[in-house]
Amino acid sequence: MNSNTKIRIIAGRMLQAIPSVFGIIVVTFLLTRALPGDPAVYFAGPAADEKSIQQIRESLGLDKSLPEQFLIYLGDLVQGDLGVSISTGFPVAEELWRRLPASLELTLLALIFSISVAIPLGIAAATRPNSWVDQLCRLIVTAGVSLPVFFTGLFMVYIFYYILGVAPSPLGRLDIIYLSPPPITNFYTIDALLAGDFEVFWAALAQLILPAITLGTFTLAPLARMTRGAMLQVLSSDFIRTARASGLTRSTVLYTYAFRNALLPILTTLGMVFSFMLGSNVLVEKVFAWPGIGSFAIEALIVSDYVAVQGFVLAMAILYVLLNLTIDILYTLIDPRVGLDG
Amino acid sequence: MRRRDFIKTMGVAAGASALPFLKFLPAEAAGRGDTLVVVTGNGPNSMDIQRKGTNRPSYQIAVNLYDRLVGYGTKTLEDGTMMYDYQKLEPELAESWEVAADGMSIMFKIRDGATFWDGTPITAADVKWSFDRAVSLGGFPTVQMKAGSLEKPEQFEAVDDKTFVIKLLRKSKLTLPDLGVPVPIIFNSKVAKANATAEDPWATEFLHRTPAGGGAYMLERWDPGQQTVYTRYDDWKNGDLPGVKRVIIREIPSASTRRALLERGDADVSLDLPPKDFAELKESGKFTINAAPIENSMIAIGLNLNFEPFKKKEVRQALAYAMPYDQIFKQAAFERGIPMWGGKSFTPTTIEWPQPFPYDTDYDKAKALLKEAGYADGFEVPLSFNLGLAQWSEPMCLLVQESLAKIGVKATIDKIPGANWRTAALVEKKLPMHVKAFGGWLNYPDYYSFWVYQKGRLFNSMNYHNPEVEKITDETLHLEVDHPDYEPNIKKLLAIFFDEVPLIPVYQPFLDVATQKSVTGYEYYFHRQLDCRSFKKATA
Amino acid sequence: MNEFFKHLRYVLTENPVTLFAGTLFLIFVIFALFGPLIVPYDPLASNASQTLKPPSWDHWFGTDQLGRDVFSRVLVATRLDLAIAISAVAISFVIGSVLGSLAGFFGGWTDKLVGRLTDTIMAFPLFVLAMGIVAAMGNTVENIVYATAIINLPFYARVARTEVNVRRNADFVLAARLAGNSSLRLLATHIYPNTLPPMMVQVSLNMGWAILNAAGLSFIGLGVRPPTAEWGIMVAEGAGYIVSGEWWLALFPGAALMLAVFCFNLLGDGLRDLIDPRRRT
Amino acid sequence: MSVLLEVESLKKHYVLSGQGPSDNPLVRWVRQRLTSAEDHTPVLHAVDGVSFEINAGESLGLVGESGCGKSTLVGMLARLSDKSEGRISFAGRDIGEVPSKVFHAEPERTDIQIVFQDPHESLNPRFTSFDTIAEPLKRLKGITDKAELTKMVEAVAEQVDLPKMLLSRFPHQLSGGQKARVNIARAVAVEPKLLILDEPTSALDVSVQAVILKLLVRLKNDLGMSYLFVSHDLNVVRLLCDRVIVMYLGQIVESGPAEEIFTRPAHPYTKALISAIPNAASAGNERVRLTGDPKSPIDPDPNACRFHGRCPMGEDKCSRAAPPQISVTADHYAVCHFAQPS
Amino acid sequence: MNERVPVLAVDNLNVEFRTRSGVVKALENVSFHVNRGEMIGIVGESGSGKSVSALTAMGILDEAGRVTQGSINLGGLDVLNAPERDLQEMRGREVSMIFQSPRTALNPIRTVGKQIGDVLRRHGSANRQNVRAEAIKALMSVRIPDPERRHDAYPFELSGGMCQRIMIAMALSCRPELLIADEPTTGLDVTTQAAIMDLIKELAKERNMATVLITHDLGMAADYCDRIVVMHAGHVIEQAATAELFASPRHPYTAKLMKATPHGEGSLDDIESIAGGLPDLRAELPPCRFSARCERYEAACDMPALIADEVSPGHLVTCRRPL
Repeated sequence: MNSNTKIRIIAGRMLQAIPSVFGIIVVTFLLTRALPGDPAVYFAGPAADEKSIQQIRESLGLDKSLPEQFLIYLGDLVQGDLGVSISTGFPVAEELWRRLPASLELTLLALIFSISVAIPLGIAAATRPNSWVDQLCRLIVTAGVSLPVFFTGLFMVYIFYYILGVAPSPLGRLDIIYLSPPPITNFYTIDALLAGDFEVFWAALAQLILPAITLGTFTLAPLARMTRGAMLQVLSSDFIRTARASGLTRSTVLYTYAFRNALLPILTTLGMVFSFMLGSNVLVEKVFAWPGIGSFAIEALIVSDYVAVQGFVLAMAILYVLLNLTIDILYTLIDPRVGLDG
Repeated sequence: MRRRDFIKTMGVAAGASALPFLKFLPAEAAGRGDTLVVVTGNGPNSMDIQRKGTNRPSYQIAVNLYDRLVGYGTKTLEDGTMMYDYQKLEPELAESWEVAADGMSIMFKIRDGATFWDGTPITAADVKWSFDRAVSLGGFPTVQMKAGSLEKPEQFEAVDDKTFVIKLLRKSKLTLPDLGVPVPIIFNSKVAKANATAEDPWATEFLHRTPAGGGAYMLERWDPGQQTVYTRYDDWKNGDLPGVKRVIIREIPSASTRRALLERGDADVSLDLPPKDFAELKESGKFTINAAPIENSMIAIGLNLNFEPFKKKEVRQALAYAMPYDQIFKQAAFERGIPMWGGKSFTPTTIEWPQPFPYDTDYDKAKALLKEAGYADGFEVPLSFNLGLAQWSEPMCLLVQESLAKIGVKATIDKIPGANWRTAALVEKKLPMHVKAFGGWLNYPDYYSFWVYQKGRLFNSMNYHNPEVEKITDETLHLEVDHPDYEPNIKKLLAIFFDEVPLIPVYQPFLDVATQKSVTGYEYYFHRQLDCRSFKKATA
Repeated sequence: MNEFFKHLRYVLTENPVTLFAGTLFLIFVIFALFGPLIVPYDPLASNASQTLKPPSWDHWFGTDQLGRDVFSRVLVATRLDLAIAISAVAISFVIGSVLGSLAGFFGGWTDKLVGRLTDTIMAFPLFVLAMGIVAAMGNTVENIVYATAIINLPFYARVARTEVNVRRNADFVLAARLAGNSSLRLLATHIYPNTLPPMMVQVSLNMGWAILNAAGLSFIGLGVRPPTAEWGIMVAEGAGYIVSGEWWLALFPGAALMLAVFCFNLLGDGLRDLIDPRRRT
Repeated sequence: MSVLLEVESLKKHYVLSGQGPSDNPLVRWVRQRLTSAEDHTPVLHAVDGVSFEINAGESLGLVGESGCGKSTLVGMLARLSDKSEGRISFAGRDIGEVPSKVFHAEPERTDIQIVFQDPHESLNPRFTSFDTIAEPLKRLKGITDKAELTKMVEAVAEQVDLPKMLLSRFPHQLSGGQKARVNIARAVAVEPKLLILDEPTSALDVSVQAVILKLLVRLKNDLGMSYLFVSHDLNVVRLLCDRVIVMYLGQIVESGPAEEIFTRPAHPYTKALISAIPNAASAGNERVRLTGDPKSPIDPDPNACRFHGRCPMGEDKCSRAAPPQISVTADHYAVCHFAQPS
Repeated sequence: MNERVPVLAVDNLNVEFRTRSGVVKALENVSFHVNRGEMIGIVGESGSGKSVSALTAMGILDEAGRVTQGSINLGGLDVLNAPERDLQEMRGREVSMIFQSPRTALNPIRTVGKQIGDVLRRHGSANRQNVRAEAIKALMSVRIPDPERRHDAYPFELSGGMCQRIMIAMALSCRPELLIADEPTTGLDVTTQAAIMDLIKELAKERNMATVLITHDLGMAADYCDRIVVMHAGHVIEQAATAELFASPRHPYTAKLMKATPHGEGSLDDIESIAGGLPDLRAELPPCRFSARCERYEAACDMPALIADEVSPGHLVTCRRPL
């Protein structure tokens, strides 16, 4: 298959996302309009009267019909204008841009944690199916997915910070005494490394550990299960028998042959896991005072700040689309068959 | 500022020797003498109090980063808590002021040598621009200015650089005190104008992000939703130089984390804790709990007169007799307040406000009243509370629910998310029975009545309407306290409130602030925000 | 059928974990059915003299800030939590599997439409979507059920679509078509029943997830209304008391929540073994 | 002899949407602009102009390698899928015009039945043998009376030598031979006029093959059916069929009486097929061997022999002109440039 | 290696599988051998134990399977007792195996050239520099046109026949002494099937390699093999040179199998099926596992210690009442 075909496939996938994104915009728009609470009242402040509220309602365009409002919203979107958040007073795009790195840094670290625990567990379980190792893995990961993240988070804070004092205070991305490193990627750990400031790096990492573990524990199960299942299936397939019959070493059979093939379904799961994490992020960020977009969304939702909620969901959708695109690209890199049977 | 620079500024106290410990002992941060670490549930959403949609925590920006013409004095309560004294106005930017002989204008003398952060002197023109802005922007600042009868730009005149005159529309006891609230702050008008545009003549976009003033503190950084950091403005002339060089205000959504941070010594000041935590922290004796009863404020149950049974006074009184006051006070409020029940008589003897209403838990009386009103079998009613205040209002509602069941009234509990609360309770006024926690800034019963008992007012969530109340309130609102009509009027009002009980008060809450023992100088203000200027911190 | 039970016994004995989960599930069902009858205290009655008591003989799980017995509340909450999970899963199962089956069977625009719908739902972080739905419609038990059902819908639709699609042109389906079945009858009597086993696994796994979801909503204040006993809300309320040392308020409902989810997840695994023995040999 | 089924210029073309994942017009439009993909939509010619007939009581063999269009053809004849072009007339009625979706309500549904290749896959795992055999009786004959149904099912079971006790069993409780009988019973229960046998014995062990074949012959005589016997096992075809047609890449390349085809094949492909039959008797004989793989059925060149390239006797003209249909004897023709009338 | 020493000698092999529903006695007293340059066919219905014998000989039996008795000698190596390391060395180098459905027997996401290269490098016959050239050489040896291009192709891009050639190239790349072909043409078209079998035969002859062809098709075995081993239900019931076996089958099962296989001329009446099915290998079994299906059965057949008789030189029959 030539690269042209792959580009075509990728372009196709991107385009296919357009109707979904549009669907998301519509659903979000309607959902957010259904939120109780009148933003005009919020905007008008504590001592406003009916007249000033009406004034503000007009200035926000809230007196127009829903279809009109939707068209205006779409028009703004096309210009990259997500509107101004009612609760923070900042343009939503700016707000998201500021908070996104925090969420991503946390989510990615959680993902790394999850992957580096779940995949070896899954492989270990698959190479000895039904052994005690397998059963133990199953118990561990099932327990992990059964823990409500907010519960895990709270107790981890209680134990590791409050009782044992080994974890830093759950104060967000960086402890009070440190100032954030010069922003390049806005991932504090990476920025600190780029600046060569190891103290800040360790401090930022230390803040990340508890929330990342909390978040990652929850997604161990789907990953480990998928790894185990995929490995079992691949290990029982004909070509593994061929590889063994050709005298290839155990490690070649296990990694070059079995694992690479098992990676395909794992990769697909990874997309789902990531989406899961973005959802759970909301709760974890709340527990750990993490200044990410999840906590921003909760705040916005609670105060009916629908401009912000819309923006948030849209950002999420785009993130999701990008993620799936990345996975598609990785998939085409690993699997030469992509596109023929798709 | 980079971290290293910051370490330098820490000076000799911590010293370079502290450096190796930093990564292991973040707890030390709170131990340093010149930095105050405050943890709070909610942070500012704007640097400009006069902007539309500015939230309550943003008031602290106005308090700490900006000056007003006048400030309030300080008094000390019995338990040692310091509190502003609304009867004593003190000079802030205005060195002195004079009320004209006819009482229809006030002339302020601007302090000599007062400068903005950028070093330019503060002039009367700045004051005029700032006041013009406050009355022109509309919304909250304008309404608040109006409360002090400050309504249009023509009232303000910059006579010369150092002289500023306010012309009054009417004589009002509220005018001068209204200059001390967080709204009429003085902006650096040159900077502001330089950043104004044709569509935005008052530079709202600029001032929203960038404070431009000359207050005791300057903004070091603001990460919305995370933290606000102040540094002292060392050339501040409008009062005693603050005792703390640097203030870090961190936003921690979880109340128990805020408590933990205080207990672990990582925070100096912890705000917004549930009453139970304050009760326990006080009990432990390890921390200072500054508790001031919130002025002009009551935790109460509001009864909406649009709801059929509540149209009858007897029903309202019956409910007032069926409230489990003591239980609420102990189990929901953890006694962090002053009881507002069990008053002696339906005829008020003082004009003290708030004061206990003449009700107590008495189910027999309640049942009798219900019977009289024709509701012997009770009725069903939703009981709503603001989810944002669930920590104490949820148990309170549960107790009320249980208690009302004893007189046959079946209450169903309805949680309403924070923002919807305003709409449902205050704008649409559609909640039949709800928890009310209003407090007026200016500490007068007539001011309370104006907002809560007058028809059509935002905070009259009870839809209460009584022509007599309207009349008396309007008459009294601008009367001086020593006016001969004042006391009788207020007593008349209170008698009506007692008898009609559209609002059943339970207790007057405390504003609790927990600090480390080493921190002193906390002062309560009606705006309930920290005024960091008075803090002092003992060096470890 | 006899063979099925033999197989069931085999799966249970071979796999003690599944046996354990099954027993646990039975216990939860008993609590859900009879909980209100067997609890020692009224789960809603406050008692001013017994507030915040640590676990003791009188109060096994201690009491809460209003003096209510935590044990009774945890026990009674089983019914509500299971009811939310079961009804949410039932709704999403029925609607999702029907939509998915139609999409998988007819393909074309039906498939596209259903595909778009599921894609749109999936593109939201699901928990956030549930939050939005509950916030918009109001926090009642029914709305929590609907929200949970909606976010689970895509999983069923996708599984059903795939399962129907692989069988759509199976020989036995073609044979049934030759026997004079119309398309819809084909789907209803021949294809759909054969997709049920894999769907049941999904059901069991989703039950746990539905419980977690409802609890998460409660945690951020969008859950069921007080004073109803519900695990998530109890954890949320108890969360504020952990630091002050009243750990039992959050721990016991949290543990119950965890056990229930754990049990459903293990059952899902066991069910998978039962249905598809190849997966675990 | 009367003609039962007549097929004329039957075609089935599948329009492929390119190798991309979507046939969304928008996607296609943008893809064409983004990449240098050609604007041509490839068409797969699965069955490309096939004409033949089956007489009443005749059994016709259909031979060809996998992918030659046998299954597609069978699907169309049995009205399980729709044709692209051409005519299928059954007992004088053009049944090709009736969409396959609604064909279940036509009277001819009863008359055309199939026995599928894999006896296991073609049984619903949740149906007992009784259910499977009873279903066509219920649906097509409208028999609802339980007693009558039981009687009829048992009669059919007896006809195919299926012991009565097996009627209550599920497929996984039956042996291969038994499952084959259930399948045959289901197909013949409604006494069809045309029975299509799609490799009915290829999944069976050789030890049961003979008895099933004999059963089929007996049923044909008892019920007066016509057979279309699709198979790649030429030895079996030779045993069972009166006439044989040979397909290659969607077209018929040779057609004639079975004995003639096997003893005097005219098309080089048929020759290769016959000489490829492994046989103790033929060991050491001169063999016609093919090299390479068949061409792609996607957009075949209309002006070339499709066998060209693999054909041992291919010449230049084969790549320039489509081969003519040449009659070898009266009812035997081959489509080849080199075929000779005998 | 000595011509007379068999390349593979399986002796008295018993293999069991432990399954959920009991122990399956998959092989019992299985003995056969292959000499250098010889091609033998192992023939039997599905479930007769053909593949299990081959996999056991390679030492790659499933974990559920267990050898309870017997020995396997592969070019001097005691397969059942050798350490895994030696077995790995042996596989692909001294003995190779090809399987049915070649497309799934190749790693779908690795180019075929790399897969051949893996084997070449594993057994030291190639290094990083020359691996590509060596792999292409291997492809050329199985008459694959355009080997340069095919080297970089993935299995899904090739036809089944081509994949089987690749498999053969891979199996023969290290010039093994023995090739085991397990139903190598199942699922391929007849014409391709013939071409593949011709290729195997030709290469075997060219390299003087021993070959074991496992098939259910008696006709194919007859066509290509020098000697045929007939299996039924885990037993070797008869083995003989092809011509002799077809001329005078001695075991009733062999005879029935021949009778059941359609072959060119003749009518349907000439073929007969075999009554009954394979016995349940989990159950207690009589010494002769064919007895239940056998028309010649009598009480003596149930006497234990059924052993193979050499009825004529090289013709072994395991039956108390041979034809």
